[in-house]
Amino acid sequence: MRSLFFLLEKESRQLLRNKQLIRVLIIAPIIQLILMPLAANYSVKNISIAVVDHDRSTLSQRFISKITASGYFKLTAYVNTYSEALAVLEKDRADLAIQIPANFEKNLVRENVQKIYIAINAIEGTKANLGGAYLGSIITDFNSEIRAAWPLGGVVEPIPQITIASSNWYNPLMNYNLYIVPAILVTLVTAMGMMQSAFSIVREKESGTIEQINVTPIKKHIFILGKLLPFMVLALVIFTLGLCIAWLLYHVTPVGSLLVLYASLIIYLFAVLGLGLLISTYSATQQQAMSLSFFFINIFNMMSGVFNSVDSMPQWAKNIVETFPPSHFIKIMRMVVLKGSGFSDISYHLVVIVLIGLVFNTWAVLNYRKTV
Amino acid sequence: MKQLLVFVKKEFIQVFRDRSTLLLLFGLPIAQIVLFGFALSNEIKDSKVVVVDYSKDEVSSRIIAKIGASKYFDVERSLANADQLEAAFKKGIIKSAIVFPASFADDLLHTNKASIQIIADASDPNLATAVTAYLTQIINDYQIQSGRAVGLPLQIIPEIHMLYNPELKGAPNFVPGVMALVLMLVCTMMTSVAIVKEKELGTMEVLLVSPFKPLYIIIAKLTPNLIISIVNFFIILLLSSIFLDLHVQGSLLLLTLDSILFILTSLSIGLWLSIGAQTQQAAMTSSLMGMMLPTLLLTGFMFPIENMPLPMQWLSNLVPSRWYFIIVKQVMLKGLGINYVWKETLILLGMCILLFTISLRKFKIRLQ
Amino acid sequence: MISLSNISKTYNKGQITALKHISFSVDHGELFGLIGPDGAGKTTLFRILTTLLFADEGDATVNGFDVVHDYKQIRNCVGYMPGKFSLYQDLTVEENLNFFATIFGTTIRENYALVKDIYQQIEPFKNRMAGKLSGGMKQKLGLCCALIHKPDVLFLDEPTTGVDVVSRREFWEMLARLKKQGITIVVSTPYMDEANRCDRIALMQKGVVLSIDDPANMIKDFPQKLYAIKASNSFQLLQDVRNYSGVDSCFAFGDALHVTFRDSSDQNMMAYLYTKAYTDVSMEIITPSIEDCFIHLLKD
Amino acid sequence: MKWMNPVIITEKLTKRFGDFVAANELTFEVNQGEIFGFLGANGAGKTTAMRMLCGLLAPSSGKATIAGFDIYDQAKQIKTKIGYMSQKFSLYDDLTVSENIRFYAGIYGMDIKQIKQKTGVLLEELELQSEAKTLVSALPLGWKQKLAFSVSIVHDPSIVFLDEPTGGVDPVTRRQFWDLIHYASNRGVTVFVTTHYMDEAEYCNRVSIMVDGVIAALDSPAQLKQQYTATNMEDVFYELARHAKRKDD
Repeated sequence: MRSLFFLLEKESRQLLRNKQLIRVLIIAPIIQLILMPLAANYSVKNISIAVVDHDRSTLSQRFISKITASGYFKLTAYVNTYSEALAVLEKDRADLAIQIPANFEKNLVRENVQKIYIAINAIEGTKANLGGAYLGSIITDFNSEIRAAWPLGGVVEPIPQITIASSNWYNPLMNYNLYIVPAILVTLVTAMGMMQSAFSIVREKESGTIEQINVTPIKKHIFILGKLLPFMVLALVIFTLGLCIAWLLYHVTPVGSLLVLYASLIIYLFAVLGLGLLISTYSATQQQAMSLSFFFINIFNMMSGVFNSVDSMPQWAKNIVETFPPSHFIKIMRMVVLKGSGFSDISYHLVVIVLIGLVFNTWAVLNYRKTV
Repeated sequence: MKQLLVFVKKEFIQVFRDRSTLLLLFGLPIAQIVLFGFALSNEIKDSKVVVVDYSKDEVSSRIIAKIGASKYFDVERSLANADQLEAAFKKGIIKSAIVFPASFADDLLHTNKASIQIIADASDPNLATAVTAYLTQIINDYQIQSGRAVGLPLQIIPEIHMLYNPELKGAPNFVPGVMALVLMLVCTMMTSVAIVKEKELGTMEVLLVSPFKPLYIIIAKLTPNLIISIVNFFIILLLSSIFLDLHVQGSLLLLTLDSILFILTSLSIGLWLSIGAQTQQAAMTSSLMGMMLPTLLLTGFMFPIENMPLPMQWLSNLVPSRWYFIIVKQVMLKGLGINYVWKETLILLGMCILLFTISLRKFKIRLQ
Repeated sequence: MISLSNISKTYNKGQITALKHISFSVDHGELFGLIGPDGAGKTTLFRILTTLLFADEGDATVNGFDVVHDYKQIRNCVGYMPGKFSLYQDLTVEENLNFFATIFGTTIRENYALVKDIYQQIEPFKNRMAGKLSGGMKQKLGLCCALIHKPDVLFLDEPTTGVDVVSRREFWEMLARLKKQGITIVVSTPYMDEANRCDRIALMQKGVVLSIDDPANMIKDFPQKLYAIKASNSFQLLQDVRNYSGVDSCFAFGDALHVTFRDSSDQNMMAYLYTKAYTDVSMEIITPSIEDCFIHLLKD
Repeated sequence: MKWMNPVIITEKLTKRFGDFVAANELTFEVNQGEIFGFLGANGAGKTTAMRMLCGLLAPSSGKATIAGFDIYDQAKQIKTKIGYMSQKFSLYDDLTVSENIRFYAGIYGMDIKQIKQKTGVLLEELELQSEAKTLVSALPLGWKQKLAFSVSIVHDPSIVFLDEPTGGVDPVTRRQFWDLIHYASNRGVTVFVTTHYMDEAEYCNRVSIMVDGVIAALDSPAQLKQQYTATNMEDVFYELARHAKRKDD
């Protein structure tokens, strides 16, 4: 155990002495944490619309202003023909086009039924779908309004009406930052921890000092542990720093207990750093280590539910994602930070992370032994 | 000229002998296409919803059945009591809940007005918005249908056409983004590393001392990456055509030419990065950190640029992939011609010429 | 062929001095050696002459061309093998040679005669990756690559470092043959025993040229009488000789000690050693080697 | 004689890489306190042999004991008994002189008090007291090599393996380095050293010369010179190695 102490002392000294690296490791996450939430705002609003109003009646005017007043839509083009509207859509100057037919008001009164044509640029599927749903709700609302206001001749039978009261728990103001900031923090800690631990052994291989270590009686797992712990501490520091920024800049404060958060973080880091070390034992050069870890970080970022929902994936993809430590930890983060979930709520995810971590680390130790 | 060919051949041999580079070069684009095409979407599907039905009447059960039948929702289970909701949400499995009050049936029968409560887990605001919107839509549909059954007057019926992507798949939006991301990263990183590697090996010294023109060194270093990137581009097109049913709608020639322009721009950035870097590690880190993030954030394929604060929107104008992304969307997905993308093409051309000239001028014919 | 006047170079904004006021010249067809340990400034000097670095001050010409202004002409007529030159590890021997031949605008066949002796030795491994060659082989391949375009001047930075005695000898024999073909060669080495193979040498240490001359003259100029003292227990002998008050310098050289004395205290040395109970001790005057000269110059 | 106690004993020690026999049936003994020169041409199998003896590489066949421990199943015990200084630097450039000493002493199991005392002694021997807090990267090459040697014997091993310890070092420092080796040998440390400087071979008590994977000669320098009627070791080496078939490994 004493040799572990000296290993740790050496690793921390080397780490702390590399001022440039420390600076990058601290400043880069801060910048990213400041910039990412600004850009990564995926809330669907500001859907731009083009309107073709063939009717030009008071009713059609009221309809259009009802739409723009909703807050979701902004009118960017008011054109005369449907084909002009389509051209606007093609140029990406509008996301959807609404065509109000001629004699809209007259037909509605005469026939009691009138259609409105809506064309949506569906390249961004979600935006299109939500835009359609919003528009649908607005039209239903508008419909009830005119029905209530209209002097209805003869029809006295009351219409049953169901009103919907919706409430948003855990994030009533629908603040997107509350959702994205914890996940970004996870990706930053992951990328940093994995890359640095992937470099650690390779660097000793390249400088030749690994031979010196191999002729000493030091045990393999102690050596690996000595490499792992300093990065764990560093990751903890960065994480804490990130939490402070999240609190100061985005007013994201964990609802749940910090104890749960940090305990999970340590377990998570154990798994991620293990993967880094595994990459390290398979690489002969820093370039290889970099390529491999970049490959994994990239896949992790895409699939772990940072920006895209894991729930919407097909089953096979869900099965793959189940083996990614970051996806579990992102869930834990969001649960603890936003909902105040406790150990019992997150126990499943913790167990999975521990299992994955054990696999990675055992593999790394075994493989390190083999390559010597 | 023969010198140049031999140099280019050597670069190819080296690329194909390094497995980890190959993985990054070809594995990443393929993995990305597969992921984006098949795995990733923001579409809500089978979202777990919990029902608390205090009323248990005919209308409530009909609404519940309608919700369960929709592709968006899975009615997970019914809770007898709303107090249990909190615990269920905390486990993170259910995303929304519908509460029918005990008086629901009575109110509807006697006052013709009743209220339903929808509770959404807004820790994911987008999901919450979407879930609420879809639930509302289903309930509204139910009302319209029952209204039509009784001959409701003054009905406005929206008729919605989804253009370009009628099945609302995620792929059409992601493929152009992936193309921009992959081409950008591969080009910049591979180029910056390739040049710095020669510096580290000491071979750059010999190349510089040789009568071989520095311009040729640059061209020789860029050519393999250019060709590999073009191959990558076609692989992505092929994959998305075969697996994602996403075909090039517009002119393939125009798309290819614009892609080559974008690749050249990215290569120039790589060249530029390699000039400052002394070690491969520095070159890789700067191309990853410096390129990855802006490309991901400011291209517009993951996050809509119009939602960003103004300074970020201005900044996004400087990112080449932003313009390329627009071009691909217009030409590949909408099938538009040059008259719709000439502006973007010109911007890319300008960036390319500027960056290449800068790197060419800065490329050192000496060691310091 | 090559001339330097007052060349100085510092790194890190003057913090580290690499070269201090170096001036010398090398004649056409000469085999010139830069002899000195790591850190003497040999590599920096090579880089200035091969137009890769600018000197802070001073002028230099190679083949009549200025190293700053006429760098293109110089690059056309020199061959260079850097110290840490490691070829392309992931290319085979043949691919490496072919590549460098083409880069220099020639083919292996065209100048095969020049590299034939060397290339024949590595030819059996021509399909092996350069990264898998041993030190001696790498050096030979490196030399082939530097020679393939038949340069007027050849710069070799520590070509024999880490190479065994046999390969080193072969290497120097090759250089001698190249010299006969009229190629001017500047070579650096940390091995002092290789100095004798050069026409003229410059002894360097910490950026300063200690002495420039042909090896024989340098030895002739050794100012003191040099003695070799031998005994079977040489380590004990070293201690005892060093303790003798009249000794000016004493260093182990192979199986003997090389000793110089102050004044004429050499007279009493043998008597002193007998008192130390050496039975097989011998002492004789010898001709110094370049290494003796170098040690002597370092002392001043 | 101080050499009657063999600390390295090998018998038909062999290493194969596929069809290639890198080291073929090496049989020799090295005695305690001896300075043993291990010479050979590039590619003769020196490095392979040395790696086997240090426990870095498992032999294919044959027997060997190092400091009384079996090379196959007592590798751990062997590692506490040997020191090693490799051709590439074994010191950490980004640690100071005393931090390097502290680290290596520490992982060999010394306690803080011992380390402090040992560091003091070492720095004094090397006359590096004023440089204790200097980063190793800032030291001149010669000093680094001397420090690396001292660090490799900081835990008082019975054998120290030196792989080309003096490459590129100036002649005066090279001799100071050999002084250190002699001191260590006088204290009873066995020194197993490879070098390309043939004058250094003369400083060894005995020298072995490997050619094509086998030991072609093994004796004291004086005997070898006599046997090959050569005036110096360089000629002996040349005579033995120039007909080597294996110019490469």
